[in-house]
Amino acid sequence: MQPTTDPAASAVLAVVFLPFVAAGLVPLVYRLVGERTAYYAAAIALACFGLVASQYGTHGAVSFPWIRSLGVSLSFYVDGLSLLVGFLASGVGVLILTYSGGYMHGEPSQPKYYASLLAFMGSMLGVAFAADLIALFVFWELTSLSSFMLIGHYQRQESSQYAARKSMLITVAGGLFMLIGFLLLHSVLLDVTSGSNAFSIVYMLENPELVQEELRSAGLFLPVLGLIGVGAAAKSAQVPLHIWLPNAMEAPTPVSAFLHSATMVKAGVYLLGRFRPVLVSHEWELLFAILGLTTMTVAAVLAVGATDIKELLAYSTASHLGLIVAGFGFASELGGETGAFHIINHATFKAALFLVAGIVAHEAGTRKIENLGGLKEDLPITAAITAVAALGMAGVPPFNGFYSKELLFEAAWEAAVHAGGGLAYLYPAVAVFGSVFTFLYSIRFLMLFFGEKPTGLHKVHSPPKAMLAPPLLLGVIAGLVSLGGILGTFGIHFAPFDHFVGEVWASTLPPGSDLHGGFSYYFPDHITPAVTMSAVTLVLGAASYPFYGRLHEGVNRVTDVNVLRANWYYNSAVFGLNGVSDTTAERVQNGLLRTYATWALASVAGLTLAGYAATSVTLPAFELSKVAVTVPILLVLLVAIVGAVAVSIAPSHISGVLTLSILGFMVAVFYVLADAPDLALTQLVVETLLLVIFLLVLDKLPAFYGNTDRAKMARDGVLSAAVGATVFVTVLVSTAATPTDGIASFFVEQAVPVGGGGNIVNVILVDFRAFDTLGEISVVAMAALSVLTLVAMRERGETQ
Amino acid sequence: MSQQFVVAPLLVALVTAIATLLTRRFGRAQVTLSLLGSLGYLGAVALLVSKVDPLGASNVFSYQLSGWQAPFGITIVADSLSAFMLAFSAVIATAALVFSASYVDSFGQRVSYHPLFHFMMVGVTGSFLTGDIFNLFVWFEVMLMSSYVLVVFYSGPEHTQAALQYVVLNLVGSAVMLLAIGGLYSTTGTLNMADLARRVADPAAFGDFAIAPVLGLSALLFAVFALKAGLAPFQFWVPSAYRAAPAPVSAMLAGVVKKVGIYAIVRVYFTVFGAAAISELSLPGLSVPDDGSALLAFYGPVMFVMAAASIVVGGLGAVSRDDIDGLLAYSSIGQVGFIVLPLAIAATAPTEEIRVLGVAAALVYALNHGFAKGLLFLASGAVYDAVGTERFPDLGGLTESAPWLSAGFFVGALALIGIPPLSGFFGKMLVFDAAGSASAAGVAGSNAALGIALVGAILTIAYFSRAWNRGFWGEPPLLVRNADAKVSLVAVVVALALAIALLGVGFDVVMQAANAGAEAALDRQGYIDAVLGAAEGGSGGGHA
Amino acid sequence: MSTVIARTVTRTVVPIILVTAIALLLQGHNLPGGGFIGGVLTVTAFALIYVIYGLDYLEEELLHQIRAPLLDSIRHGIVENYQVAFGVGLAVAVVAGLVPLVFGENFLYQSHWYIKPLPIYGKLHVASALAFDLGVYFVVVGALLTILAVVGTE
Amino acid sequence: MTQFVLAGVLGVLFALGTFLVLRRDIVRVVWGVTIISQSANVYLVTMGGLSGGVPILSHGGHGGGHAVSDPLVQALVLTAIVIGFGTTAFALVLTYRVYQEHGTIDLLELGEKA
Repeated sequence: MQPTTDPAASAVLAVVFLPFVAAGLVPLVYRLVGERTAYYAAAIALACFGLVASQYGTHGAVSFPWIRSLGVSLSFYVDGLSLLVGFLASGVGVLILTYSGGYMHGEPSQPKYYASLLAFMGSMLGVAFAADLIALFVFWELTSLSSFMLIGHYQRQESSQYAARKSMLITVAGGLFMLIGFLLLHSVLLDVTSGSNAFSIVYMLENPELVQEELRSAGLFLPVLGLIGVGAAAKSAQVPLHIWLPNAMEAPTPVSAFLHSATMVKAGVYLLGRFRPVLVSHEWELLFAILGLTTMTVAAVLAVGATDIKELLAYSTASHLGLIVAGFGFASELGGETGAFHIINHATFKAALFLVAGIVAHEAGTRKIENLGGLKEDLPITAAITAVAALGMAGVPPFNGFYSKELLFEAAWEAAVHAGGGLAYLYPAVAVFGSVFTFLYSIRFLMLFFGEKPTGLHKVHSPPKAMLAPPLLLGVIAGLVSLGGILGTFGIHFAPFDHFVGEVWASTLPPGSDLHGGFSYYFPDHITPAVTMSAVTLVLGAASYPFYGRLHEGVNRVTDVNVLRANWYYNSAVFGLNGVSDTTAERVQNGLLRTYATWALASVAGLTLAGYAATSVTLPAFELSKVAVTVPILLVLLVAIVGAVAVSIAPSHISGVLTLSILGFMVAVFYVLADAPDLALTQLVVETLLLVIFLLVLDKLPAFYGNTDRAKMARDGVLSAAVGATVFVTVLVSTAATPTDGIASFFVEQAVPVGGGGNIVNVILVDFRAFDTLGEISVVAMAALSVLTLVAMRERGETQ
Repeated sequence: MSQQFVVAPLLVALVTAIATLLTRRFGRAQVTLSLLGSLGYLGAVALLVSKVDPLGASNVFSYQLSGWQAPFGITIVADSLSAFMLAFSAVIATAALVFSASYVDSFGQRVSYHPLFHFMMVGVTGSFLTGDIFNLFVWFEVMLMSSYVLVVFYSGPEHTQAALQYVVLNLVGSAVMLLAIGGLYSTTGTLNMADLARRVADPAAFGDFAIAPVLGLSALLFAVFALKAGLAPFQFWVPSAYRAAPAPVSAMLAGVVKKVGIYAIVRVYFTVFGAAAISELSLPGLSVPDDGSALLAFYGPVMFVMAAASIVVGGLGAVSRDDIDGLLAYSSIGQVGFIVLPLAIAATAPTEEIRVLGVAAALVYALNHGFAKGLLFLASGAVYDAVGTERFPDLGGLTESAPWLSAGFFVGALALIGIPPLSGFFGKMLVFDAAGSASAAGVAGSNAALGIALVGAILTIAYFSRAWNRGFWGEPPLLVRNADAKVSLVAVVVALALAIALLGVGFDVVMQAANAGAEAALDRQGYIDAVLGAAEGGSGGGHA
Repeated sequence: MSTVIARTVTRTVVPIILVTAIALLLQGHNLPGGGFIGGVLTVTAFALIYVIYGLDYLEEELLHQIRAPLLDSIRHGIVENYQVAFGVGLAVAVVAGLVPLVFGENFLYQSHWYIKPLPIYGKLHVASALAFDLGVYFVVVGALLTILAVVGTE
Repeated sequence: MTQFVLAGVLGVLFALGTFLVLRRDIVRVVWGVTIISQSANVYLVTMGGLSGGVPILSHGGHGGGHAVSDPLVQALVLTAIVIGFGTTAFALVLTYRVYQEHGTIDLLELGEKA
């Protein structure tokens, strides 16, 4: 490794934030230049590309403080992997935005479109360079968000809404899993790093063994691995979370090419590449090799079943992401190499193919595979691009995809051998099986340009230059990479390219790994297991292509079975949720005060009694009490109870109110006996006034006697008894306590000399605790206001 | 001894309430006074915050009303916890009031809207500041009484019915609260919260009163606070009341008034009862720590169950609601669960760090929910004002006819979902972090907490994305196409959206404040010293 | 309802009640009573007039003033006066609490003085708390009369 | 033993109040609430001790001359009574308004309408 320089802080900061600032300015720019905003946006992307390029050759971290109190910083890390994703995001961005200038001509809501695309680009660049777990998550979620906006671009269409919501549910929820993983990682590191580096990815990359050890000793290695895996799988459309990706094709085609093939979906595999040096292990291999190979195969099979060219490409994308995940999954150095190289190859051929699909859809007016064919006559350049890209996708030698697939086969074989054979041979077997289907759908896509033109298809116009140049450039790059392999066989290497891929590869390896002298690739010149596997793939693929139609049918027959479709589960869950929601709302909030009061009172009683039980409260001895109830008091209280019982069984409203006031007056008498003359007076007048108001109101109400349901009465009786018991215990335990230094004696001592009044209660009310009284009169005033409002707003009620 | 700033927010609100009450005949003047009062309130709170939390320090100020020394007179206490709650409440209240001035019809404003609104703020402020348990009851009542009337404000069928349920449940709650206060007074001999904290921590020094009943009595009180916070199974009043109240009032109820219940839980259980000298505690299936937090160990599972139930009921209930207000109301139930969940973790936390983290997480979440839900209710009001309905079946395509309003709603929804870098993300992150830290420390139930939080978060995505699709995307019906959103209303919504974004980007300040608040909530001795120590030093004794 | 006897009794009783109410208000600091009780009792007197004579009589004959009601749904303008009463009452209570701030004391601080010598009375004990209590009195009178009037009118 | 009687009385009052709160008739629900809050007041007063004297002192200024009942709880209860009065009055008028708006005071019917 050559000595490297530190990255320039200002350049890194600019590359991440320039797109956001530019996005904010889009409405203004759009007002000025209209649809040419596309080229403004492309220029921004180009500037970002230049900034990223300026950091080529640097390595290291720059950091800006952000939330010090949480130890979160806005730090960025530049290495091969981050530069790769940075180049992809900005470079593909330039092409896509240019292409949009042609594609989006006359489309609605363009400012929102370009602002979202730029914001997305900024987020993606942020993901690429972030070196702080939280900062990474911030940008991660922002990519999901901009994806939501862009998928829902045609917002009036229900299919767009469905797709946008689906992608949001899956990717944002997946992100939350990842966040939990990050936070667990953080809480483990908090002890080791004394806090300062607990969110730092750089620290983890520098101390991978320590991190793994700490995680394992906390028993959190597997949870963290799994949680981060869920986040990556959701974003990179791994089975069974892949289902949002085909629907995401509701977005305008440039968006599909940019977000849903070249960049955003790479965030997941980027994450794996980023954490690979830290977490790679036996469990890692098991998890991600299986996940990746499964996705690769399942998605390739589904692509064969596709009827729409964008759908085909979407499944293909998921499949290739699976390939990359599987590559990163294999613990050997080869695994990292596979992933690193295939990210590049996939980005070139898949972005090119999406743009081709856009051209086809735009110019031919349909995306149905069965309605397309023989396009090469009208679109010769496009056909040439497709040939290079599709053959690369198929893994046909000597096109670029072939070389990275060779690496996968090698890694799979090696892993199988390393694991001692047996079931592990499923790795190479499944890899070959999946590749056969990859070959099939790739060729099918290519065949759109060959053969007979279907009758329904009219003359297809050539696309505008702005739409043709970007895929052409991508095709040329793919071609150059392919050429590099052939030349490599003769010992001629594109040194800077190889060096760069080597840097990316190195980023995915733990420190001290063997790079076998750096990255280089060439056309195989002798038979190896991998070459054999490639040959088998090609032969099987070519042999079964004639039966493509039947395979297509077969796949669709299988996916018609609900329980085999991940989508079916998603739809059932989401629509089922509405039903559950209705039930919840109706059952829980049933509108009956009785239900509400029952729950609330039962909870009060239960909670309180549980509290007493938990502390094993003992009821006081029979004779011990600070409360002495005299006989007159007892009599008064008994009359009060009689009154209360009479209220409860009162046959009419009037009799109830009258007995209620018996209770009230008994309480007043009780206050007299309890030496509380002020209370007695107050209670007396209040009771009188309440009686008047009661009578006035009752005068207007109908006589209503709720018919009595015995079962309900019994239930209410039980609850009432429980509440009564709670109060009973409360009274008993609180009469037993005998605190000293109670604050009451102070008032008795101070009332006359300092308070200046003999009526201690009144002195408390207007002096010691006048603040309470202030609140009290506020309530009284509001009670009056409330009555006014209730009556005055009556007629106005309808206006709102 | 001029620490009048402690009582200033309350006085400003009170004077404004009375001034708007007396100027009902003069519509313009009343509204002007009301808005000025609200600005004054904001200023008073800012002053208080600047004194309590100057850069790099946090102070506790106590103020003796009527000049009587603690624990005899009523104390009000301003510490970082109160300051935190007051600060965000003041902002939301101001926004809601400015919104009201052009939302509520002028007749309604004249009848009683402004005095009631300010009395509600008096109640809220009093509750946040008071250091006396009975005084807390009084301010609760002031707050409740005004909220009763504001819920029933439009006085139609649904309003009266919603208010009836709200009133009856809370009247029972008030009686239960009195019962609890009576019991606590009888048991401990005091009403002052600092004195209470001192006594329950060391009953031997105060006549060796029986400490055991304190747990049960505090449980009575807890139910009342849970009722105010709308925590399951006390959430029943929430949906209909939030639907019935005028939009800015719903914004206040969800954004501020609910938080009073949360504040009371934090203050009373962590500050006052946290160190109750309960030694013998038997909890079936749970271990009880012997570090003097046995009482909290009881509330850990209690809060967890309530929070989990709230998250599930609120989240599930919100998904298929047919109107924005209904969705927001159910969402509030779920979100309160998210606020209490970290409190449950804090109650059972094995270390002081996790305890602080848990309380701070609850505070941050409370702040975020206040802003986001306040914004959303105001946005719902603005939609209603512009379109004449807030029912999804009659809506659609709002982004086309009301782009700014829609953007505001979007930001609020994203904040509740927890999309960074909005303030809501940090709330959610801290909840996860608290549960994750507890999980790493091996606390029982913390994995369940993580799971519940995750389920709740996914439900939040589910209901907001559905609402967005139904209300804001799609084919706009005629009503929506003709919609004309009032600039004054949309401006408030957008301003709150900006605030949410700013709070997220500049989260460091919020986090420091929340940490200070959490530490203040757990610094029992500091609280006791500030109230009782200060009183001995000076204020009340030499009276008259 | 309004028989001659009732009217006669009312004429006699109402002044007595009012005097008692005011006595209760003033002596509240030392003997049972105070703003609240005084207020409620005052309301009782008004309620009596209202029950026996009706609200119109109270409005037109006794107070000689007819105010146009602010709210068209509230029939009697006198309710306006009640509302002013409780608003003013609150203001009085708060101002009584605020005055000590001028003297550097805390909100709601109360003091009391002996004013002497006074003819006949000797010395008079005046507590500032009376001002606060007066506020309470007005709030209670205003608020309760409002409630009664509104409910009664319905 | 007297405290058991007291506890029993208060328990029964609360139970009866609870029972009424669960009824279908709004008026009865309001009665229930009234009973519950009055019982809470009675409880508070008894917690102040029942065997003191009237907490009114002669104006000579001797403080601890005779034992008095806890004046604090009396002040608290006075506040509580007044607040309770305000809220009950509101609840009653609300009941009336509910009847006006819905034409019924049957909570079951009300709930089914919603």
